Amino acid sequence: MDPRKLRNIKKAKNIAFYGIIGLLAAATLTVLIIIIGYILLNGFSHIDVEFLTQEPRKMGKEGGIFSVIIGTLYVTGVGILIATPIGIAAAIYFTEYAKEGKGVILIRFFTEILAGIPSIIFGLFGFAFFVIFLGMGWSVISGGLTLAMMVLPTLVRATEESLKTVPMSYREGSLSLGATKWQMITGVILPCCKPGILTGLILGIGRAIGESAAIMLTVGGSLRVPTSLFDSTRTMAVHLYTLASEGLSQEKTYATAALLILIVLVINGAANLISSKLGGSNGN
Amino acid sequence: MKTYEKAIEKVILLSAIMATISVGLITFFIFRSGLPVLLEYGIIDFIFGTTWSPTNGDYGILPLIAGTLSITIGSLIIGVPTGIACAVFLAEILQKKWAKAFKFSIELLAGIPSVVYGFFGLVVLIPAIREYILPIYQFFDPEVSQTGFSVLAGAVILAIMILPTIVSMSENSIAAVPVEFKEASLALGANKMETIVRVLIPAAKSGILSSIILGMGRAIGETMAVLLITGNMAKIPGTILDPVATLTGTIAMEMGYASPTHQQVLFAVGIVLFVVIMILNIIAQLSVRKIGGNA
Amino acid sequence: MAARPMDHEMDIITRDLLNMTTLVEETILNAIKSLKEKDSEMARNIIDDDEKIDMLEDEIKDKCLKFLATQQPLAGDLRKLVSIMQMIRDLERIGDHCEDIAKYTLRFENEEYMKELIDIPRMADMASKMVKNAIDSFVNRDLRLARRVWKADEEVDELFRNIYDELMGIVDRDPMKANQSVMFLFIASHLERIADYATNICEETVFAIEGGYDMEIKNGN
Amino acid sequence: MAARPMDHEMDIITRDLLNMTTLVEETILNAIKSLKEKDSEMARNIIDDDEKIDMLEDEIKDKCLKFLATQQPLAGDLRKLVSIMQMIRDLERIGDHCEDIAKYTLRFENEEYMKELIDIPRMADMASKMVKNAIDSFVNRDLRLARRVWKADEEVDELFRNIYDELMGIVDRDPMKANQSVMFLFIASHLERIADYATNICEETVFAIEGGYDMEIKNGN
Amino acid sequence: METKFEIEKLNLYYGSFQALQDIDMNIYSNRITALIGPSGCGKSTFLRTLNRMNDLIRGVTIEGTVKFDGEDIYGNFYDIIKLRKKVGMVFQKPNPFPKTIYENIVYGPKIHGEKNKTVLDNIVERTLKEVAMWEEVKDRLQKPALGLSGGQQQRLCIARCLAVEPEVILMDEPTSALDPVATSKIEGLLEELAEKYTIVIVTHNMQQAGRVSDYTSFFLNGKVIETDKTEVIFSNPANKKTEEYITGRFG
Amino acid sequence: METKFEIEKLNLYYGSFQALQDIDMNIYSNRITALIGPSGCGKSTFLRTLNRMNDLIRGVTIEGTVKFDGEDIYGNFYDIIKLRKKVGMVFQKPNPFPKTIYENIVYGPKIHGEKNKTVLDNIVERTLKEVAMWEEVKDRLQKPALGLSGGQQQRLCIARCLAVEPEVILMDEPTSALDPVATSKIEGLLEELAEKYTIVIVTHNMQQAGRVSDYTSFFLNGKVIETDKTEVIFSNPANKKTEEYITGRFG
Repeated sequence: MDPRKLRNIKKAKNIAFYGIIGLLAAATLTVLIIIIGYILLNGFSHIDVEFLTQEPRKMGKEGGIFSVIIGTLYVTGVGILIATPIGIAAAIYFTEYAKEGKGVILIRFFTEILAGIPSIIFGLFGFAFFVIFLGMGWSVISGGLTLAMMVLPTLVRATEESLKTVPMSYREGSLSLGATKWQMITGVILPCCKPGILTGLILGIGRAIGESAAIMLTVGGSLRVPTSLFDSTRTMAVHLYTLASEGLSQEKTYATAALLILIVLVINGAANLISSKLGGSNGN
Repeated sequence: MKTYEKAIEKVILLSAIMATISVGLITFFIFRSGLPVLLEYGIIDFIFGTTWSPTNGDYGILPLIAGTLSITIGSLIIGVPTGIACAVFLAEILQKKWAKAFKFSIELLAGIPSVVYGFFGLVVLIPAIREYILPIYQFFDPEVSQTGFSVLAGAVILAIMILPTIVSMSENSIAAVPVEFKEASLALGANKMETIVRVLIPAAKSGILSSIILGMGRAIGETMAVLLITGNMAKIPGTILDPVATLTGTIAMEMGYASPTHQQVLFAVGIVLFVVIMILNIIAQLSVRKIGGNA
Repeated sequence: MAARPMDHEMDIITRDLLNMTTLVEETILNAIKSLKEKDSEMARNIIDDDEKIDMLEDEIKDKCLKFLATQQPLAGDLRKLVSIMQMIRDLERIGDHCEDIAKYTLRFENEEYMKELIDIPRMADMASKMVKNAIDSFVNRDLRLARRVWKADEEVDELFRNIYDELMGIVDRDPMKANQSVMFLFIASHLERIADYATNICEETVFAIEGGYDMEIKNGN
Repeated sequence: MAARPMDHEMDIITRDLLNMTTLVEETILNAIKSLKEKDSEMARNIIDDDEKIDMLEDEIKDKCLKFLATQQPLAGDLRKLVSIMQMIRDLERIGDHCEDIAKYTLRFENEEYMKELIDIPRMADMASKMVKNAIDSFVNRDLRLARRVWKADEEVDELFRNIYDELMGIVDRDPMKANQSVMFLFIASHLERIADYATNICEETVFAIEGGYDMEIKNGN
Repeated sequence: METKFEIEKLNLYYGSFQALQDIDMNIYSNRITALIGPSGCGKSTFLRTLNRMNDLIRGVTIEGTVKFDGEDIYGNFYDIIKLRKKVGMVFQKPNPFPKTIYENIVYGPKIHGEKNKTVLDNIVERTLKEVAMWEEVKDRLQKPALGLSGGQQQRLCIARCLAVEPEVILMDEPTSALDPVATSKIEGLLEELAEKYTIVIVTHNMQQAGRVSDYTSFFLNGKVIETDKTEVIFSNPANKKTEEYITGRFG
Repeated sequence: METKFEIEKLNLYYGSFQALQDIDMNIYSNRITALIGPSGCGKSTFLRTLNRMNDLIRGVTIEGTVKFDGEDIYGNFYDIIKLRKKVGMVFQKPNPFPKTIYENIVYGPKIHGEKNKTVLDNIVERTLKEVAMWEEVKDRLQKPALGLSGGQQQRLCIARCLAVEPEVILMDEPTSALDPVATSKIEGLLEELAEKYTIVIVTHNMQQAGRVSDYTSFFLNGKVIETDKTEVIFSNPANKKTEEYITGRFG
């Protein structure tokens, strides 16, 4: 082909290529800004001390969301507390102890499957198992256990990923100095993974706070401040859904949405900061 | 020392099995609750029945399946090209520090609870569709639904929701392509575009593919957002402005007031959803393992 | 077994060694020829040409050094190279001896020889043949040939003793011929030493091939 | 500039070289002493001890080869090592010459010398000193000393010519002394050759230090 | 002897750090030039100025001239794509694309507009023969290149580079990731390639420079200390610093 | 000369693949033994049998005996932890833990129960002196080890290994990731270490084996072809295959 013609064709292709990519990227960024900006702008003006400290009245149409905040903390806390040790231990098992046999492949496979199950299924299961079968009713504990199951794969995966980034040579180095396996894990491997595990944990919390479908079916919708693990309560996400779908109060809906976004943004920001600040120190 | 180590190993093994136990329990209880009614009604009638009216004893979920499918496909059509374009833009074109900020923002999108997306769709997208898209559409088809709750709304919102998954996984896998490939291509006299299209994207294809599958899974399983914006009409959609109901949305919405039989039917819907997701997951797992194997 | 880049250079060095050997061999024969035929011009050429041998030695040595420096040969290759460096020094010394012989020739320029030269040319033939065989045995890795060189050295030594006795007899009987006799004696002793160098070269051959000075091979037959 | 593992081995080889030099130097002096004092026992010892020198050469050569094989020296290190391998061969040859001198001594065992030995011991002194200086100039990288050796060689050559003329005169005048004269002549020629070896060693010194045979240094003063 | 590259007063800065300082050097046609020196001496950086691969890095500024066949490659109107076509590069780690062997080799020609299948087939055969690999792989050209051994991968990369018919091949420690046997195969190849191509090779392995190159250039702290025939550098370098480095007395 | 390891009829299989075949070897106290051979010849595998690091890999079966100070380390009641304490290991890539320099060195002693701060301080000083690094780092013991240069990291790893007072140090290509200057520093260290320790080193770099070792063992296809004094292996090997490998005629 005539080299000059070839060059011109290439030039045209280049312009189209970069044009489209730039356009799509810009669109994505714009959507992001609009979503967050719109909700925060509309919501912030309605967030005040009263909103944060008062209990909701008239199904949330008036008053604040104090009991909802407490409920959110409760459910999320229970879920994370249950999931964390199990998740980390499971990840350690996969990376350090599991020998590549059929059983392990299966266990690992099911862990991945668990990650892909939609939240509404967890909700159905939680409803059938914890609420009905175990008779826990709509309660913090039912929701917490369901949440624990949901965030478990996230935790396992995050921990596993960061365990995997620990170079094999650290393990060899440690064992060759006469360390036992558990000494190696606690003394060398886990310290390397702190940022990774922490990031996973925070992301899990974020996911738990934002969850609504599963919570709705397992925790119920009580607007009272829960006093025990077996009380029903309501989380912010569920509250937001209820407000939005029933159109009770635009103001309260925006305020709740803004608060929810804010919390989640802070949490994710923290996770990101941790992984970028500390993640680099693993070296190699 | 030895026994101590052995004990630790056992405890850890138990934790590892927890996920498996969970999946088992989930499967068991969903099927236990939904299977009787499913068998009683007949699987074929259940899946291919075109009328969903649980209060009248009509349990045909084809409209629900059609609803889920239509918004899922719609979201992929919008989300996949955008996501890959963003990934390329981030990994190869944008300066490092800006790319980092951009990626950070994208990850923020991932963290926003789905119910917030639903709310946003409800207060911004639906009115926008009513105001701007509908008049144009009406020009061709005066009979079209006028509420704004629609396949289109669901697809757009879901596209935004799956975008972070696609962007960040694709970006990771493009960035993970060794710089040596890039250098080799440039050293052979290729320009940047040729390098991206012919070397980087093919080298990252397994990662990109699995990001798409994962995004699809998320789109199918999404509940609260679609619940708020698709209109929840159990009808097979004719146009993209028709309202639809999805499998997930139907379960979430009707569970609250369902009679015991109705509940069982919803569990049966859950079974269908569960099976579809499982199949998709398995495909994703296998494809990742197969493609990832030789890289 | 693949050809290595170093093989090419090794071949060049070997070829140079053979060229140098041919030159030295010819020089030995010519030295004696010029002596026998009282060919002063040839003798003078030999003296001039010694420079050539010296330069050849320097050249090969330089190549060897650069080979060592750049190719870093090991085991057999290394021994071969080290041997070559020793051999070329010996060949150069042989050239020096020829030069000395040529210088004697020039002294006789205006003198009649007291007798016909028979044994000395024979010795020269043998010595030059030994040098050639010694190098050939090295190049062709032929230990049998090397052993023949040792055998020949014994003959040369025998011959030298005969010449010595004969010439000293002449000196005793005829003091007038003393001067010439002493000269011939020196020439014979030079040839004897050349033959010794040839055996030294054979030792190098054994070293290069076997990696040590194996006395059994040297003394066996 | 850090000490390298190879420096240690290089030191050992240098020490061995110096030991060998001392031995050779003593052998030269002893050879002439035994000649002068007609000490047959000492002469016989020298002949026996030549084996020792040969063994020393083999030993050092072996060390050099192993050094080349394992350390793969380059540039200055390499040149030094190659030079050492050439030098020890020359030292060994010097030993051979001493052995030859000792053999002559044994022939005189039952004879009176026709004259007192003056020039030959002087020549021996000079030659042995030259050998020592040659090696010292190498070890200490002292080109000035090397130049002195070349100078001395000229003196030795002069001395040899004198001895030659003197002895040939004696042969002419007194044929009875021909036998002894020729012997002394051979001995002197051996010493002259030893001195030549010393200058060869100096050439190696220049090579090792300068990386080439720099003729200016050789000929300059 | 023809001069392929003429480098004059070349200075290169990474931001404010000067990585190359007043480099003057000639690189001769059909010769193998080796660049040696301790880590961070600038030898790789210098190599990458020859096909402007440093343009990939942000914050690099370059002064002086690098003439390729008499033309300054850092001149305003110089076509980088053309330069990179003529000046090929082989990298430290074998980096075949995750494509088939065949696709790897034809990548370059295709980019430069060659579409004719027969021509491409011929290129594949020719280049694989040049790197002495044709017999080994001719029956599996459609197999993934990543299935080859490390040494084969590197030879494939050389073939890929030859496919665009370069005049110069730059090699950045091409054997440092290979075992001795694969290394000696590549080294054996170099001598043959030098008949057609000009080769510049950066190597950590001094012995390798000795074995394969005609000229050697010793870099230290961004400067060229000495350039000479390889045999001279290794047997009798002129500069004391070169001698120190060569004999391991350095540092 | 004392024998530290006596290996008899050692066979090692990865699944059904035989990686080591009838290895018989003695490793002598206070000597440096180098293992050379082409990639995949089994030299690294063999090294790892000496401190049972192969136990990390699944599907490995081992036959024959490996006696350490006369005791079979593959015997039923042999304490691996004790073995690994006595037989230290240094790896191909420097692998200091992402801790401080100080913590890296005391890791081993702490694991084995040493808690006394003074004792630990002394260990740090002693071992850093042994690897000739004390002066370089004594003022920054609390700085992260990963901030050191590659060569320093490797020396730190040697120090870390010395801290548990081993009798043997196994080195698996300890300089292959380092530049020539750092390499020659490590090589210089080896000679001194050999006064106190028995060293076994695997190296790709034949020249390195020549420079540093007392004994060299040539491996090929899982078998030991020849073991002898290093100088003999390099100047006059007995086996034709060794000669071929040494002179680059192999393969």
